Amino acid sequence: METTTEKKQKYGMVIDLDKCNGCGSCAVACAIENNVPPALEKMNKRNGLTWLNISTVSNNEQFPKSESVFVPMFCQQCEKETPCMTVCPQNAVDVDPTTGIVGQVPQRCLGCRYCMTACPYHARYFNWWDPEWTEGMKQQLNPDVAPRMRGVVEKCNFCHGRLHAAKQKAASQGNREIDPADYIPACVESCPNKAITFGDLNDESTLVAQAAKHEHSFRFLSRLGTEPKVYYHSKKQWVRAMAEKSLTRSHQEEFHG
Amino acid sequence: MDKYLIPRGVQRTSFGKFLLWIIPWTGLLLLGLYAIYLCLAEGLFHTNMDNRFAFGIWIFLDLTVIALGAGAFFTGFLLYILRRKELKAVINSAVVIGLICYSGAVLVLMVDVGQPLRAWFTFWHPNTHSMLTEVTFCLTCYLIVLLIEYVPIVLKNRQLRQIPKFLVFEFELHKLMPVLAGIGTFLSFFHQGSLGGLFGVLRGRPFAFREELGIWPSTFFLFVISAAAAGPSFIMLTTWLVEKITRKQLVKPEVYKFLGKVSGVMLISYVLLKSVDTLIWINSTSPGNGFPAFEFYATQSFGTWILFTEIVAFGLLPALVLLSRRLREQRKYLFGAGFLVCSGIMLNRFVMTIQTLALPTLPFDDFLTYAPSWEEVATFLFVVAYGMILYSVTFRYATLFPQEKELSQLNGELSMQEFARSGKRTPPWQPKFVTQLMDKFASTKL
Amino acid sequence: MLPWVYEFHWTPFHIAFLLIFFSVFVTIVSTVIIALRRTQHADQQHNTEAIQWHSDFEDLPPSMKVCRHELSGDVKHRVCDHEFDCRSCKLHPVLSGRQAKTPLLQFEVYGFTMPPYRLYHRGHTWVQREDDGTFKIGIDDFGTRIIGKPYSIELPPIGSRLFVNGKGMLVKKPNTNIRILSPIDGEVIEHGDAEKGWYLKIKANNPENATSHLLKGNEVPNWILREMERLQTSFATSGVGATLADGGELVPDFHRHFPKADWDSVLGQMFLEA
Amino acid sequence: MAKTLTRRDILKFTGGGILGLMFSPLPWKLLDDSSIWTQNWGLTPKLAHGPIAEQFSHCTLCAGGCGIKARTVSGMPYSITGISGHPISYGTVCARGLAGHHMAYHPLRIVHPHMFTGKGSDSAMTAVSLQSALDATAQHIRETRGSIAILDQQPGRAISEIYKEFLSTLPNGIFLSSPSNEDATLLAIQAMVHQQKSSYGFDFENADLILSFGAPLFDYWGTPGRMSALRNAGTPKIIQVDSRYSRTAMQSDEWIAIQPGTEKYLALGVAHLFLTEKLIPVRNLRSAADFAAYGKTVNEFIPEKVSLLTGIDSGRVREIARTLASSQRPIVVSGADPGGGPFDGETEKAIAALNILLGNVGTSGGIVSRFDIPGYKNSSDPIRWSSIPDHSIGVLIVDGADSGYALPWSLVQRKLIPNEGFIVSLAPVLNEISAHADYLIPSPGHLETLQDIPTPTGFPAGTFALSTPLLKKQEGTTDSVDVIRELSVRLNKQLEIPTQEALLKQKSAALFSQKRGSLHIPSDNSILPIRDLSSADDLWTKLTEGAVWIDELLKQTSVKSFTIGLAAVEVPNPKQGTNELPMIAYGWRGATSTAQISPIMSKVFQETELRAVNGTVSVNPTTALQYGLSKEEPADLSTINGTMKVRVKVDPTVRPGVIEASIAPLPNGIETPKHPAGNNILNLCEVTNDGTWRMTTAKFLKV
Repeated sequence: METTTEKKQKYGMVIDLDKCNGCGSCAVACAIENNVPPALEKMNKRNGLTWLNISTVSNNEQFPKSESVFVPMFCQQCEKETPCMTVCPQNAVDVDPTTGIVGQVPQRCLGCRYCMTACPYHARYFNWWDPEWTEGMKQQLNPDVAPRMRGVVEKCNFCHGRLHAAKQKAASQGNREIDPADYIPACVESCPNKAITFGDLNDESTLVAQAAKHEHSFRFLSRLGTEPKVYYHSKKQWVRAMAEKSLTRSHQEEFHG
Repeated sequence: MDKYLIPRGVQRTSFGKFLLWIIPWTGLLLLGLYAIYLCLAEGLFHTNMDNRFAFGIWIFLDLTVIALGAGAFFTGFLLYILRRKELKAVINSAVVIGLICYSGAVLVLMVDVGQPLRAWFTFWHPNTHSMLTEVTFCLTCYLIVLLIEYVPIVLKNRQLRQIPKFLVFEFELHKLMPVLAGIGTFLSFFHQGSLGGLFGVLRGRPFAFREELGIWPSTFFLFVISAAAAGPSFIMLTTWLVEKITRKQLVKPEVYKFLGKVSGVMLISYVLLKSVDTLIWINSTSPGNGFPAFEFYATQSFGTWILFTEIVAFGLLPALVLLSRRLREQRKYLFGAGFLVCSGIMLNRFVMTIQTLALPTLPFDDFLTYAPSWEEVATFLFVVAYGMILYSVTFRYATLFPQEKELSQLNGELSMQEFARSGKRTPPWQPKFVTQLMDKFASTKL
Repeated sequence: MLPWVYEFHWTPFHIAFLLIFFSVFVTIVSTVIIALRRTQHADQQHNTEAIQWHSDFEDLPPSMKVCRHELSGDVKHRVCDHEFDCRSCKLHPVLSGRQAKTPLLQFEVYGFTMPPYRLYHRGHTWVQREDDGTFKIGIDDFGTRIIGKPYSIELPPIGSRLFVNGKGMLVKKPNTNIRILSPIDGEVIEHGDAEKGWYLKIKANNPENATSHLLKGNEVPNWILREMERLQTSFATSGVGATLADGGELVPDFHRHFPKADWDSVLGQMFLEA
Repeated sequence: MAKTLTRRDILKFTGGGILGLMFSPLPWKLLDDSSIWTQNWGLTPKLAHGPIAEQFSHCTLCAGGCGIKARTVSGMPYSITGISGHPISYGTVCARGLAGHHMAYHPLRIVHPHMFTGKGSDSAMTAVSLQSALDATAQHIRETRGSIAILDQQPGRAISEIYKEFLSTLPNGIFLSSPSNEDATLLAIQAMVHQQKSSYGFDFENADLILSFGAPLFDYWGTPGRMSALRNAGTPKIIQVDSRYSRTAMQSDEWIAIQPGTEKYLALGVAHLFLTEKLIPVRNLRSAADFAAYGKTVNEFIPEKVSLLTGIDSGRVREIARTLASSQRPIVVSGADPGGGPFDGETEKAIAALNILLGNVGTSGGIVSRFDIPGYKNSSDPIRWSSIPDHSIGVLIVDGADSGYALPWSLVQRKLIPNEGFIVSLAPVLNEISAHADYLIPSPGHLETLQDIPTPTGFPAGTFALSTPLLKKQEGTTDSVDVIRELSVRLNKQLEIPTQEALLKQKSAALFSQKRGSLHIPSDNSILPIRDLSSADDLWTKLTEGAVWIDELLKQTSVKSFTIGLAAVEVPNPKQGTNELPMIAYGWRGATSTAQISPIMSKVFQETELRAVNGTVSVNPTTALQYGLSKEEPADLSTINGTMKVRVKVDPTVRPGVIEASIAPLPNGIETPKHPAGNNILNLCEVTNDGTWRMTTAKFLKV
């Protein structure tokens, strides 16, 4: 029996886009941590299975003024009127009141994909295929995270497995609160450039809370009023402008290695 | 050979011909069955849907057929609740079409979801805030209602009615029909609405999101009314189609006109509300979410023309036609308008599903395109084939159009009177004894 | 939904929602159950036949439901709404009262033998009151002719009860069976047979009011006339039009004369069977 | 009395039956079970149970030498992360390293010797015994009169010395390594300075400006963790001269877009300004033996001319020169993209020379000399492929390690004796080399055997660590050192070749005897001076537990005398035909090499488009327009080496009129793994005589 913390946390992230060089460590670490299977041959950016998807966004200037940034996009953990939660017909999506984390219950998911159409961030992924690993790799799956079956929806849950472990550790030491150092999502941990700050937004003392308030921090589609808990940060003016823009007709899904 | 299953007093084509008609549909049915097998056994990667286009042709067509199937509840409502007797002529047909549309839609949904075996979880721990929960509940209940309404039609089959109990049950059930009609209306109102709400509540999809009236977004009501408008038109069209195929008169002209009128009335009110809704959306809702509405139409494929077509060409135009008595009288206008109405409903459901998903939400999103895979198409064709077969069989062995018998005899009598008027003797086809009678008939004054 | 389901909290919403939908469900189920119970009940009350006739009558086109008083010319136009059972009809006595004297019925009507001392039922049966107060019933001339030969008749066993417009006899033809409606209520006390002719002797439930619903007097010719029209129409509609080029007299057996006709459908219509 | 069964009875019966069934528990039980079945779906794997533990080791997937911490469940690693406070990798691991534990179970993993018949795509492989494989190899070595070469993908390891030793016993044994680009500057400087030939490193930590000529500093260059740390610290300032908007260009403080292949002109131009505008102290130059010649060489490169050649505004060129001169401790780094291959000798000299002019060689905050671990010969002794005569190699043994750098097969091929070249691969997986090999003698894979981690290129101080196996060595695999021993026995050479462990034990003992430097202990992130260790065995145990030895920075003495040795540089006038475009190859260290990557890397190549898969070329929208290319449909790209179907990406950050070709592994579907048949865009690249393939003229053919 895990002890649930009295104090209400509100876990969030701030991603410094200026620091991201698109190395992909976060995506790989995420997949390994959460037992997300490797791609099959026909998979691509649109039907693939990565909780943490990364797009390249260009400023549409002429060479050599042309620049671009990498925008990691994953569940933004909407706080208010969480679009995916309200639409799920059988409560397979729940928002943990003590942590503010939007969770997915794959064992209850019917696979109707209504939540996917509801999510403006396209941060939910459907298991179009049965997951596949080589026999050896099956032995190397993370024992803390149950692999999902075909036909259900999954998404980022701020590495729930790690939170669970941290809670157990705290409980075993007789603490009510978990030690923040014990709960760091895989992507945050793996980022070589320390581009991602993670922590409790409710706690003013945390780096993340301060970074979120920074004038150069912003959120995507904040005007929808869903209060996402993932912030982005860039001192580049054009990047912030891009985020403010409602729709761009730029067909720049391009990138450079 | 199946002569004794066919109702007395109506003409049906030979069994051989009937088979010829059924076989191709059966072929289609089997193809669809194979596609369904692939999707269920191997997974939904057989479709061309993906994480960005999570709903595809299936949901779009489900919404469409359910809207078209609305004829069942609306006719029932008019006949049993508002006591519009003239609709007795088509109620059976309406029920069968409703049954086909709904059962088909549910079947496709079962293929569409990733884990059909968990479908019943919705009844176990429902999320009452979800429009889909409402839809699931209503669809299930209403499907049962339709099945019950279908039973009498079957029980009145010439052979089954020989079993007294069946006929009695039919009779008792018939007496209770208003209850079922009432329930049906209630359920339909909710699920047609909720299907609209399905997209209206999508805060994350500013193209579809609408203001709330009470606890429902405006699309809830728009869907109900549009369905009520499309239903009668669809019945009108199908009946007409059956008449054309079987080369028989099945219902009296008044029925058509009445259906047309009903459709017209509902449609005009829909067009008005839809226009108001659209204006509110363009001027307040969409900009409120930071999306200038016309940016949605800036993409090459879906320009503002789609909005115009939906509201004017497929809305206002047919509405006016159906409302004018003079035009209603002429079949080509009546059915033309009916066709436009159904196309309108189809377009509306298309815009709601496919266009909503095709449009980008994030600033760096692309406009997406999607084309269904053959498995998706075949699965839907399965429903079409199944509908065709069920309808044909029911039409052949049960009485879908009570007026048919009377009308065919009416034609007989007409020919008789014509003969009486033309003072001719023995028309080539007339038995002698009748001519004798005719003389006497002419002479004796009672 | 249920308390033991992981993380479920009741809200007024749930209660309202579930209340509505489960009551809907209950209504649907109970409707069906009621219907079934009533069926059971009707079965025990032995009025299944009445209901069967009711539904048959429902399906008859209006042209076949003409009121007897239209036949007699008492009213211009009227469609029967009492399933051909005038005994329960409010209007019947009134109109009969208005009737002048019934002109004597001649023995032969348009070539059919219709003895005036018999009463006729719409289902082409006749009823004859015997001296001992019982009633004899049989198929009328028109009926016999359209039934034609060969045929056999299955009569209800002695002692069995008949109901007006219920099943009287069953005519068996090579390729169709026709049920003949019983003209009166009562108990079967005697059988006819092939030699004596196919008749039944009935002990009526209440002899006084046993026959008031049957056709008589000048209703008969008009009825026969219309029946001819109907026959005529049913020929026309059962696709034997052009082939019937014959002459001669009123034939004893239509059936042999117009073999191509869809007799199943013709007989069905003539004997008021859907 | 016997009652006959009527249709009615049957209907009744079935109806009642169904109704009855509904009230029995059966259907509901079935419903429940079916849903439970969907919840433990048979096709999802069962998770391992057992004690969770942490183990430390080092990554061998490239020469970066990152420390790794593995979480294990009953001994089996299931996740890899960095070691915080690690002196080399600063707690980070690259995407590829994170998935390192998968490599042993890669779909293309081979654990038994195989023989290949037929070449390229239609090659068939048959399992053979280790003996027969070794015999066949020895046989060929004899037949080709010992004209054997060993291609060491990670030179500088203990095994490298064994290779050299073995080769030295053969008449014409050649030691090869895949051309790394990181050490280019250091090699050039080593060649220039007159004094002791110790190896050099970059003292970035104390520098205040780095001028990088295309060095992918922030894309897994040298020791990735260290570079990230620098990036996060924000100092030194970084100016990236790059022909493409590389990850480094993106992250640097200033990106100077330069016409590909003209780097040397900029270097010379800057030098020219140094001299003419007296931007640097004269004594720096006096010390150059060939000062006059050098002066003459740079003389002609006035900013305007440079601007013309490089496409950089002349003002900007001046700016660069001044910034360099005015900063306290600048470093100029060359070394091109891992996919693009090395610069030509002239360019490397021209760039390296700037350091000498700036007088930062042998000064802290500049290019510093470091202590070489005993028993490790100067790790980076230059092997220029150009120095090896063509068609001279009879037998080529390719080491199983992974350089992380591209190596065009055509470059290898031209060195082989035509039609006789006999190739043995020691790779643990089917990789691109094995597509050309005659025999595959798989060595234990990553984290399956004990390996040494020598000091990484460019690191300012000496380091030493071990990669201790986290997975058990698979049956049928053979350590490379054992292969060499077996061969030497078969060729009756008198060589004492120890086992891998014994070999490394020697090294650690030698290191212990030095009594210098200190250990970083990963378990508690502490520093332990070697002096405090009791014995060599003590050191060994610590090292096998994942500790890393690091030397302190040496006291530097500024280098005074050197020879630049840069003769006159002539500027070839561009000979570009119609529709011909310069194509530059690019990749990223690790994935660019011939080795395999974990299937999970699909998250980088396939499911996100972070990195372009092989066969992808990027062009500027204007170029795309000009040649009627669109990102939807593929195009045919043709060079002198042939034609290939490529997918086009339209990218505004690409220089107009230039083609960027991605060198990366082909996406390797886990359900149908493809043996890479060398179908690689790298093979389109044109290899010059001095063993580089930075520039290829290519043209699009209409599809």
